[in-house]
Amino acid sequence: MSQSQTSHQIRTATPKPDEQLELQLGRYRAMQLIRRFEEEAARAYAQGKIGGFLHLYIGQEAIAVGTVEALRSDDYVLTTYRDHGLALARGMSARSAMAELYGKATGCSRGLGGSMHFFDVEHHMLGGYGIIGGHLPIAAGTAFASKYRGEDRVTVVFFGDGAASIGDCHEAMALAALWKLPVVFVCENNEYSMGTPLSRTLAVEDVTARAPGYGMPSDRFRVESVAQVVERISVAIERARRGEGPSLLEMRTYRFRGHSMSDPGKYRTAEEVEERKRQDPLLRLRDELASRGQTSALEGVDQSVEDEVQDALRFADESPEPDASILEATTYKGEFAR
Amino acid sequence: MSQSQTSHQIRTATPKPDEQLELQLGRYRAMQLIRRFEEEAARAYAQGKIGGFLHLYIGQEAIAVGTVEALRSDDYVLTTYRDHGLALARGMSARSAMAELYGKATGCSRGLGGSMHFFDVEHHMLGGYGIIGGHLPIAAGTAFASKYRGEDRVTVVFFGDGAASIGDCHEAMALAALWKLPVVFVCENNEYSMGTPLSRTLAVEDVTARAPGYGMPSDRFRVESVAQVVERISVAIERARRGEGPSLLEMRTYRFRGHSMSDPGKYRTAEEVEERKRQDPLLRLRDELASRGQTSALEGVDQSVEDEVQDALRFADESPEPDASILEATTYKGEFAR
Amino acid sequence: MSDTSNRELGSYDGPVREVRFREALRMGMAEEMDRDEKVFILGEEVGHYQGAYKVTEGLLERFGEKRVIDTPITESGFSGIAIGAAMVGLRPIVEYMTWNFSAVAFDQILNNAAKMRQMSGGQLHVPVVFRAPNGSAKQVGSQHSHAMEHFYAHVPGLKVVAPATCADAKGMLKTAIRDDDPVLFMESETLYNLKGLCPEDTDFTVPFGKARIAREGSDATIISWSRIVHVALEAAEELSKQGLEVQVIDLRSLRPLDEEALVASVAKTHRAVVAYEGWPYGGVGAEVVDRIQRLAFDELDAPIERVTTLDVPMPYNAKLEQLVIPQASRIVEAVKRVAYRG
Amino acid sequence: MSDTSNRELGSYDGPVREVRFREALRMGMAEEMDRDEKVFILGEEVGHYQGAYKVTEGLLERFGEKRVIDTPITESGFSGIAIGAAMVGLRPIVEYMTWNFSAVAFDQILNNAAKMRQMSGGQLHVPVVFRAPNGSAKQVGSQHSHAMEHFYAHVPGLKVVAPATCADAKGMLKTAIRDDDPVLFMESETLYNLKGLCPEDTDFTVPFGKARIAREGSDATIISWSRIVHVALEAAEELSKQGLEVQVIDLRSLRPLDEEALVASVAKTHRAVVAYEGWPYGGVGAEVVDRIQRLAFDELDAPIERVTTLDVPMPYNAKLEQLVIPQASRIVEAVKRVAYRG
Ligand SMILES: Cc1ncc(C[n+]2csc(CCOP(=O)(O)OP(=O)(O)O)c2C)c(N)n1
Ligand SMILES: Cc1ncc(C[n+]2csc(CCOP(=O)(O)OP(=O)(O)O)c2C)c(N)n1
Ligand SMILES: [Mg+2]
Ligand SMILES: [Mg+2]
Repeated sequence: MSQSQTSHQIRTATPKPDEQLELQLGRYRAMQLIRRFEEEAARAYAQGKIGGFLHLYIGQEAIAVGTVEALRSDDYVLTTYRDHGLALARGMSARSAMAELYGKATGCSRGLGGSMHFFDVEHHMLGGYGIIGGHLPIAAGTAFASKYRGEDRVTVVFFGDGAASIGDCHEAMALAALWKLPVVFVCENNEYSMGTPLSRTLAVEDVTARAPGYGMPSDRFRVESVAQVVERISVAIERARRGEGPSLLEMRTYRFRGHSMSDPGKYRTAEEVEERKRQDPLLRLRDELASRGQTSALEGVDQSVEDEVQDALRFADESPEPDASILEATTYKGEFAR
Repeated sequence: MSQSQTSHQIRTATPKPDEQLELQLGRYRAMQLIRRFEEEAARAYAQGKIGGFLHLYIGQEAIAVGTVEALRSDDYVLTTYRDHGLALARGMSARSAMAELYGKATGCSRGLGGSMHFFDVEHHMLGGYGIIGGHLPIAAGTAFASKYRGEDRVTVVFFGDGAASIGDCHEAMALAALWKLPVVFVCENNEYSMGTPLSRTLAVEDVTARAPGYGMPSDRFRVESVAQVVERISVAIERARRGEGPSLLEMRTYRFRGHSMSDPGKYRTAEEVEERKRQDPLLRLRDELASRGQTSALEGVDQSVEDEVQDALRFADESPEPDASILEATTYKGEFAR
Repeated sequence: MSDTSNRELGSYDGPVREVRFREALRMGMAEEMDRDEKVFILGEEVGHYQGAYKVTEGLLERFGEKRVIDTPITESGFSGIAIGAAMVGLRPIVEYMTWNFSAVAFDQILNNAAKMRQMSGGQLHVPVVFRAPNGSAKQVGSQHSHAMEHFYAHVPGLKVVAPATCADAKGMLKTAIRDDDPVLFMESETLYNLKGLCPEDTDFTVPFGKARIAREGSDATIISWSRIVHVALEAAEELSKQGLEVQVIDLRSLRPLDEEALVASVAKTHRAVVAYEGWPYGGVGAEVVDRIQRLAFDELDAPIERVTTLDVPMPYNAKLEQLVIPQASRIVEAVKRVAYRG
Repeated sequence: MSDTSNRELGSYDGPVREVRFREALRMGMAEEMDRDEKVFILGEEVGHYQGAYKVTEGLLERFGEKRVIDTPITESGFSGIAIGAAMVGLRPIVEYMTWNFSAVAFDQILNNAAKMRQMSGGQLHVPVVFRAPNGSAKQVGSQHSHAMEHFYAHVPGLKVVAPATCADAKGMLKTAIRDDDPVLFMESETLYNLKGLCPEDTDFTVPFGKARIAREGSDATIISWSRIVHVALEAAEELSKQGLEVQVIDLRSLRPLDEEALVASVAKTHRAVVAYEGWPYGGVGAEVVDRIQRLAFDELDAPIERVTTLDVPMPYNAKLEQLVIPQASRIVEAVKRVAYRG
């Protein structure tokens, strides 16, 4: 962290070689599940089984997977509408996620939220939000509650590079820093806000340049692997857990797909996208594991992911639609207020 | 300026001794007019002739007077509800200002705006605003217009230390920096936001610590004199005029009165206030001029200020109230839209 | 002349104390804070300064900095913090210095407070109270004089209440704090000094969705809420002198709205005037009109009239301000018109 | 079956071109930009991306970066910039990606755009146009489906319009750009592909405050605006088959509101249904009801009904979404009820 000047420490002791392999295969599986889940979601979207917006996380998986690994299971996470990856990494079942995309009663938000509003309270995944910046104060609020209760739970909240200029981003950081709330702000800088490159949204193309203004430590890096994300974010998480306040991280990444399904992505060259795909953390981890003789283990993982995703699709397809009776019941508790 | 590293330059050549004296007497007069105007306004308020909020600028006069001196007459200025000082410094007549406080038709805003909404388009004083932070984007907008038109007009906008945390402050700065708008952001840091000291509003008690995050140059100083304000702000104004973009200045000052008339100011000790009053730029300039043998000149100035303020009070008292016919006409141009 | 003070306590017959409106609010908050550790207050100047309008006076000393929190000027930020804290089980009370400043937090209220239960498919809920003085004060100008209930009552997921009496101030605020959904609580700067009897029972609460009959009468109905209830009662006195006995309904709960009380009254009087602060276009007043014309169409003997803030931004000038704000005289005229006594 | 396409051009009889709704808007903007250097456009993705919904397609190439400006995601900031620029003489057109996102700019619209003329005692004015798609799209969920006119039409100082046809899209947008006060222009994502005839005359404008009769009929009146006008026409066809001929009024200008058209229609039909997107509590619909009951009380033979978005946050599920949004079938039923044919 640039300010605290502590060296990066890994949260747990370095695992033994075997454990290390297991760990890496587990990371691979978690990323591959997101990747394949979303590829199939894109296909289902094309078939009209999914509607509305569908923002894919493909290319950014290492961030969610690494963050979740670094967190305790009772920590809170919140993110934007680009939320499938975090939800799955956090332990939401592919069934519940896919059923939500299909708008089914068995979906994580009972078919009311859709792609942008994945919620899974059991796994402390506190949403998927559609208004840029609006969820950052909410995350400061869940962190506030942890502090109020004297718990050592941490909140991690993600936002895009495009969100860095909006008022709520500033207010959330200013308040979190002032009150030393246990929250980690993670900017997933994928270089574009819809079709707009950083150069047209930020006077200083470094979001962490804001951190000193709030007296927050910060860290900034290009995402290469899950292991790296775990290592770097753990510093901020542990700092928050110790009650020393918030941090700002900027993780430089790239989305391989368009902003949403309706985006042809004309603002980027094919070369740029290809070049970034060659640096895909998922691909690199796969290559690494393959080169360490794990080809058949990888195949096993791939097959199990495939089964899980196909099962999710079937489940989503066969699930019932929510009944109209759900509408008023999710507007108010008890009697309807009209 | 911390970033541009240019040394402070005075906008005009150093004046000759006589001129220098004239200049200082002029500055004294401008400050004294604000001081006396507001003292009388406070009295009229106590008599029930003025209603609503009345936020006095007493103690901060050097900022408005110095800024106006550094500006061209066609530059735009905007400020908060604490707006009497800037309006008078900018050339609004004491009559028009006092009549506004009295809610009279002859007031600068025809009695509709009151203390918080002084507007004087002739002098390019574009308001007095009541919502914290809300006028900063407006100021970026007037600067935007200057740039759009290819004019070299500058906008200076003032805000309080309490406004530094709000979203619009951030958005205005982010956009002004990105688009290199000719605007100077001046934080009048008077140490308190109503009853709240800086330490309870800012994690970093230095608003200019934000500037690098926007790539803006900044400057920060404790206000001692009009001359100093002229010197320091001129750097930022000329930078904006050259088309090099916005700057952020933090002027450390103090208000001698309560936040508004209803504030007993219990959150500060009498000693603190007394100590600051001894550093009053107005008093210091008076002492300096007196020590340079200007006692009778000062008395002349005082008398002319007195006459002007008394005339303003009389004028305000005798002026007519606005007629109800003004209401719809200031809601829409032409036909009323219901 | 009807005795209105008894009407303020409803069926409550326990011990009472005479207090001012602001104290009634404070009692309500303090009792709930005593009862439930999860309740806390945040807002600008609520602590060390003792509240911009002294509603929270003494609470910092009593409950400490952990539970009475001074915030920077960041309405959107601290509203969001309250919503987030409520989502995971706390019960925040947000004080805005005035409701006007909630405009910068509009998105948080509309998109997070009101939608959380639904977006999460019912997994989460947001037990937060937003409270502040609302409507006109005295000569504070156009940016500081909004009647904000007209924006918020439109939104499903929110509840909006606006008491007029000390008993309701306490009882409804306690209900709001105990409610599991977001409640927007509208006070009035010009009511804070009002004196009235207030139940001392710490379990005294006033349910939402029930209007209060502030005065009996059968010649016409005046429907009102918050400060204007008192103006309506003034108008009713004057009308009584002129031979018209009007029933005054204090709506007090705007969402949920007590349709039954409206219908019952109009079934008796056949004439209605809605009087409140806020601009004429749309809003709560138009909704009241619609409910009456829809649910009691055959009972109406005259068009329903509304007495509202005039359709202009609030002027600073004192006389114009009074002209723009609803006055008893305008209510009297409106009632006479609907009673064809104009 | 009445010919509705002619009704779209009003009295205009110059050259026309068949265009889609989004092109009509683009024509309107481009013509005004040609006419007046002071007109420019700013918003997210309006330039290089060609507009999130392609309304501004080609304008960057035609007018350059100076006049077609991509903004960061800062609705409050760039709304304020537009207001400030308008105050000193420019004529900005702000495109929000959708009206939903104006919620974070609510304060700028309420407190600066709407109040500037008044606060300055008439010295300043704000000729700005805010435009965006409004209301439901398709399965975009509760945070992205607001009908925002119901918040804004309440506010004096603003004008709010919501055209339903290509001719009005162009003509009213040009009127908005030429207007000296802030105009909020409500479009609809689901209308952008609509085809219609559009006047080519670069001085063709459509005045505010005049409703359009979209269909003749004397058995009942349906009042509507924006996308739902087309749903209302569908309902009218169905009703015609069932023997009821309804007049369909396309309000198109919400503030100012054409009371005379409402009264004239109800004087003929004696029955009215207001159909639109937006929640039932308050809003433009309740205002329309109030005007009719107040100004045409004696003409009414039945209570006025409203067909609105149901009173819940918008669900994502497609079937529930359709259930919540006003449909022709619900309008048909409402008309039959007011015509006592239920
Ligand atoms: C307040 C607000 N304005 C506009 C939008 C529309 N919008 C949705 S996503 C998006 C781009 C966001 O980019 P970024 O923050 O970089 O996140 P990414 O999509 O790249 O993950 C925009 C403009 C919105 N959702 N909220
Ligand atoms: C958005 C908003 N919230 C709250 C207020 C109420 N308010 C008016 S002035 C003020 C304090 C501002 O302090 P500061 O910015 O330091 O300016 P100063 O009064 O010291 O000049 C507050 C909280 C407001 N006007 N606007
Ligand atoms: Mg991005
Ligand atoms: Mg201050």
